[in-house]
Amino acid sequence: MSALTFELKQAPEEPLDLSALIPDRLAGMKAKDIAGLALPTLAGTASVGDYFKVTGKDAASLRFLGTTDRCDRIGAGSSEGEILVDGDAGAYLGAKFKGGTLEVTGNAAAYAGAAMSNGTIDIKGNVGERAGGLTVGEVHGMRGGRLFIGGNAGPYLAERMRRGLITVGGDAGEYAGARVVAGTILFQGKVGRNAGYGLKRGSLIFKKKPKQILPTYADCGVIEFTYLNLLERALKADGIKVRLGREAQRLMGDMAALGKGEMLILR
Amino acid sequence: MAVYLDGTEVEEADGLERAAELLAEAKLPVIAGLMTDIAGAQSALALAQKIGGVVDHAAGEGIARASRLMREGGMNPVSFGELRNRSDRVVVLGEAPLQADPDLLTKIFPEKTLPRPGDNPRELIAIGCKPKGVPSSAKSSKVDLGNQSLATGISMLAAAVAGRSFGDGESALGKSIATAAKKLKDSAFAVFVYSPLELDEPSLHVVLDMIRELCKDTRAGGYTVAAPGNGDGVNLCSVWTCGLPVRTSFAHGKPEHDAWRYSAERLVKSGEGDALVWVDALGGSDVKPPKGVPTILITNPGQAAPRAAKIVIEVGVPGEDHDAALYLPEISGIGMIAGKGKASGLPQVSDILDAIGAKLNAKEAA
Amino acid sequence: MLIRLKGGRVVDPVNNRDAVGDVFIDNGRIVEAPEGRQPDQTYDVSGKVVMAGAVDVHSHIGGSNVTLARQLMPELPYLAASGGVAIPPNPSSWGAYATGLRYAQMGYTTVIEPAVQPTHAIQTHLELAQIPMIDTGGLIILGNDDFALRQLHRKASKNEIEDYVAWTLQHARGIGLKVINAGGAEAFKFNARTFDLDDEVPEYGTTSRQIVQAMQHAVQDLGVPHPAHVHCNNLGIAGNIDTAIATIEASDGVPIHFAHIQFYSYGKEGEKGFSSAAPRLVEALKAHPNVTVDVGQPLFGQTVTISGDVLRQFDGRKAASPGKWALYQGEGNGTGVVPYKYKAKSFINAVQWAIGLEIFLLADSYWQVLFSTDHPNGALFTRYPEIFQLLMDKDERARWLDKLPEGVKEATNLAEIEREITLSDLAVMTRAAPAKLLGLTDRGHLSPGAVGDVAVYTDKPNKAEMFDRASYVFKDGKLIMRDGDVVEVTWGKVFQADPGFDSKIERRVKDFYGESYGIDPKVFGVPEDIANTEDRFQMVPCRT
Amino acid sequence: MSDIKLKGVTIVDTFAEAFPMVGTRVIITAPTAKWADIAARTMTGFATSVIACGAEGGIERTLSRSETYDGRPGVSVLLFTMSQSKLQTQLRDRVGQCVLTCPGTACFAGLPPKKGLKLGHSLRFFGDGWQMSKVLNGRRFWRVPVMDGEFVCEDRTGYTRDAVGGGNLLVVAKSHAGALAACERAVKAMAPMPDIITPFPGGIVRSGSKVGSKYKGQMASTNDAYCPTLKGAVKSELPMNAEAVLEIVIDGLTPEAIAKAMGAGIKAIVDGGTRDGVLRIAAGNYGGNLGPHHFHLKEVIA
Repeated sequence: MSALTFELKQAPEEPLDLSALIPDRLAGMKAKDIAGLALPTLAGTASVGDYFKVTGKDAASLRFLGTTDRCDRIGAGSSEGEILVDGDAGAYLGAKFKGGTLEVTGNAAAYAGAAMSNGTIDIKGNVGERAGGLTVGEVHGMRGGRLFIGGNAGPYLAERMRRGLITVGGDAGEYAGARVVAGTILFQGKVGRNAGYGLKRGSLIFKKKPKQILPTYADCGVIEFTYLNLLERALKADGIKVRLGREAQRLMGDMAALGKGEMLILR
Repeated sequence: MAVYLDGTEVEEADGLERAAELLAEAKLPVIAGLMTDIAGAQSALALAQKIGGVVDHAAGEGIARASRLMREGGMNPVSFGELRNRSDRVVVLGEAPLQADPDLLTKIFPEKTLPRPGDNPRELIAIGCKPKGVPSSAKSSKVDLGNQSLATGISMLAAAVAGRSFGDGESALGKSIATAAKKLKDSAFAVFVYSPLELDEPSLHVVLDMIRELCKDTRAGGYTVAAPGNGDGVNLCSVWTCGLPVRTSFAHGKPEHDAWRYSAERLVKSGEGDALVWVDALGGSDVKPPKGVPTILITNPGQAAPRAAKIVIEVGVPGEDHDAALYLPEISGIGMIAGKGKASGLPQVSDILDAIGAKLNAKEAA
Repeated sequence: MLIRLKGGRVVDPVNNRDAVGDVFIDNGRIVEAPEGRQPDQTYDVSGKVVMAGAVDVHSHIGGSNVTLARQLMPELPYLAASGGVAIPPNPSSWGAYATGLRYAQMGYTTVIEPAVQPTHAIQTHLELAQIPMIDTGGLIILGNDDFALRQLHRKASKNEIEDYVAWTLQHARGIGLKVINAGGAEAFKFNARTFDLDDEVPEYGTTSRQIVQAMQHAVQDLGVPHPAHVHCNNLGIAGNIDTAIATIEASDGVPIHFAHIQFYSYGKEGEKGFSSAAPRLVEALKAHPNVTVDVGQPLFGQTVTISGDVLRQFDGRKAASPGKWALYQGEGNGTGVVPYKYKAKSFINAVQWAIGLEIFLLADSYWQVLFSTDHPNGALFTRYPEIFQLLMDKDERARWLDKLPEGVKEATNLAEIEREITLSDLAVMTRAAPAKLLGLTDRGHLSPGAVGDVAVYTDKPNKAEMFDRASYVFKDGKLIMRDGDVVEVTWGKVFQADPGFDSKIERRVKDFYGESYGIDPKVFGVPEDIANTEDRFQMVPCRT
Repeated sequence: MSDIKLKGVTIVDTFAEAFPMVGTRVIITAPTAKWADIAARTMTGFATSVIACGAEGGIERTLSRSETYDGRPGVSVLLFTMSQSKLQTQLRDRVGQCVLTCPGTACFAGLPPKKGLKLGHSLRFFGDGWQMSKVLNGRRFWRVPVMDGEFVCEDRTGYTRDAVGGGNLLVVAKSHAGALAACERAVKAMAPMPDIITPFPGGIVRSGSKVGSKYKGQMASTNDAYCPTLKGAVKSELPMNAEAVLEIVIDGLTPEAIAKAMGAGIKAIVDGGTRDGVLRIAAGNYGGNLGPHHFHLKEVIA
């Protein structure tokens, strides 16, 4: 069956809420009926057909073509199937994502993967602020799954993350990994100020040594970690090839919070 | 009063009519600034509900941080009265508290207090600020952060209070922090004084953790410097009216809060918001409305040029030109300030917003 | 306009009425059947039950305490919805507006906010003014404030204490006085973690017993209709029935009201050291007719607890669910807000649930035992109909009891109680008794001259359904709700008691606030025009 | 009865009677193959019979770097007991005392870990609060700080209730040396086979037993029917020229694995022909009344 495809007809002026267009909800529906579905905009309601040409059948495999940063909440709350976004995505991409895969060829705006709990989100480009962080009303940020960011990440990446894995191919903004409760973040590029601020548990792994390391981290020296082998192999299984090596400098912190987390600065 | 349309003075009714049209045409009107009294806030919320708009405040960023903190972890707020009468160690974090009220220290450390716990002399611990004129009723010590930011200073203090060793523990700053931490641990009632507008959000959480560490055995709490422009009053009003803080949209009927999405500044900059009502009525603020969309500016006479916005409407100053309910830091709650002169003849913010609402009603009916 | 409610079952225990008949409303008041006048409107209410609008004597509906809880837990309506009824009309909001509509939907027309902090009374009244449909009133908290404690410490005259109470009532515009863990909240400021009836407040030397008695007598001697409304020490602690009974005995025959008494009816029998002491409480009530109580019934589900008992709430933080809490440390009592989820699987919660029902069902007189959940502390007010069903349907209780943890039947007496309360009983505990206790003589019944607040329910075997949405609700003679939908939005009045005082007290209070807080008390005095409407405040006459 | 003869060796028409057991597998890795082996041997020492060892265990095989989860040399270990709770206790104690303690090792699930036995889940507490949990591709690992760095241990490992204990061969030979040589060949042939272990010393046991005893409280006693020294005195199963009998006991995760191993063992013995003086290959059973698994020798060589 061909993928159920949503091709954007014209660039929307106001943000569109595409959270209804997920495999869970569209299973068994005809393209014609889907085009008639209500599509909430920032302040009103349009129909899916107003903005998208809908073709194909297979709701377990969604495609969005030509989307822009006004296309919000793509894949939000989705729990199954695969979604491919050929274009950019707006805010709350894959927020509260519960399972399946979501891939974006372009960039995503704020709150990408926020409060996701399972599945894999793979964004080839950059993401805005608070990716993998909290959404409004949540007590925790990302709670599981994998969030792969090919490009740069905005500030407050992974704020109060509780479980799961995030990788950043490029650079990350300030307060990356702030208040993380648990989970793992791999930074391949640079990070902004106050990375790991208020970290309770969890691992921040840096390919490049951060320019600033918070004074409330305790240096534990360079050690060999079997764990790095495991991580490297797990990433490889997900198509992310990165050499982590065996040794890393370990700093424990943030002593301002619980102090049971770590920074691993790879050698 | 005067009402200006495109810089030209017009009849009040015409101005309001045009304002109503402007809002009626807008997809997502934003009612913000909201430097006004509770009556003004109530009218703003009612108008937002009517037109499906967004409410925000000029101090919305700090309010949003404090709201998120409260929602995620809670808070141990201390009233000004308790701070003034019962605290022994008062930690002022950053420069904002003393900038907001130059007499703050005099108010915190009066000659005489109500009975308070413990035997410690009262003491100011200044971190990241340079207090002047500390009253003789209090001792005073200072932590000079040097190259470190306020955020890192706060985290070092929290680490020291929790008794966890860390990298810079042995530096001069580390030792100075350790001394301050010891005083806090030996306190009977420690209070942290700070502004949510100045502290980064993660720092607010660290301060809360520190309070909770301390209050296991003794008392501790936070005193947040009131948001400027009656921000706390307006925010409280939003919370009790619709259950949610400012940065709430009524566009889809039910209130929806999103501290990022419904920031007035972001909405205007992104073009998502397409009309702005900016209320700046408490005697003029440094915070100016974000630019880029048709704006109805409600402000006091002399505060803005007639051309400062599409429509400029002059109103009285709440608590000066008329009685007003405002958030009063002294009671950490909403109080009444009586107007001084009744002769200004200027309308209140609520009058204007209600009148615009009434025009919209009339339009609907027509 | 003359309205006739025709052919309904009229349940009006004040007039010993429980029979099919008519009720007439004219010009906003109940009237006798008029002779020779055709009604302007007639509602055929045959098959339905006609009662006076309900009166709630204790429900935290507005003010800085409630709004602090809203700030901590804006998600409450969502979380509560899974365990019961979300707050209509808008499940995303627990703001003032939604509160008024839901109360009216259930046929409530008068609700008392029981915890007004004197320095934050303006906020309370601003909030109450945003609640549509119902009449309201506030109980003003005293007894942990430094002015009163100072008075007691220096053994001020009875008159001076009375003057201060009267000044506070007028200044904050309250219908009565509330005392919360007398002295305990102040002791907490000196780092006490427990406080009993005869413990002394640090620095002030006075005891909880002395504070309660002083306030109780002041209210009585001032002639305020509503007696001192007391939240005792040791709330929620196993074995605290002793505290409750000691406090009841200390009341000395003078009228007193104890709030949410369920939370004080705990024995410590049994394996788990937690058991029902409801029978002991009920016995004590029989022996002390000067005492009234409201129950504070809990229901299983998500809620948030709000209390001026900061000492207790601080301890309760450990049970916070979700795990967040707020403790406002302010003048007088301050406030503690702790989210809480009552779980049917929890032995303690199940016993609490049973104790509340036992108190209702063992009660001798519903003029003495009034309905409440201590909203939101025991359960959200939106869920009252579920409790009515439990009281009126023993099979429903049995169904629940069977689901509860082992040992609950042994630790309580509920399983042995067959009683099903009648509509008249319900009308007393939810209408007649609270109105009388508040001194609101014109409501809670359907006598000629009473206010035209009437609720009409469609009689159904499932009482939860019956009381969830009244078929008709009249407020001051106007139809405001029909089948749960708004017909007209109205704005009610606020009741206030103003017994008067010697103006010398104003000077003393002003000096105190000036010296201790650097403010003039007039900034927190509630002005008459606070709601921008005329006649917002209605005086409840005091005994002279 | 119709015994058959292969290359001069009699295959008795009988069956090995075996019992259900609960079994698990863990993978132990280390910086070198040597230390993985040391850890595995230590962990499976004193694990010949559940009668007094608590568990039966052994090394299943060694694993190359490419076969392990962390890319280090490893050893796969099987452990069997009669119940899941006993297996849990044995696993915890043996990994805790013999692997956690061994330099450089890590320990991983050898069966899908969902709802399995606690491994790191219990051992993490050794970390005294400093341990960290990591979830990778749905599997949870614990990193426990120890003096040589970190002990990495998977949260749980799977187990099977389909495991079988007590598959066996009885090798009757003219000489002790011959019996031993034949059994060694059989054990060697079984060693690379998956899913099984031979838990006794070197895979071979000399004290085959019968159920019951003349002594009160003794549950098993020597298998007098196979003791060459008692041939004339009891109802013996041995021909007069038999001088020694040795047994190979096999535990496996599945009955099929045991059958295959027995077949391979018989083949290895038979391939030696009469060189070692093997007279016959039999198997231990209790008349078929006690164990549900019956491995007929004729069938396992088919």
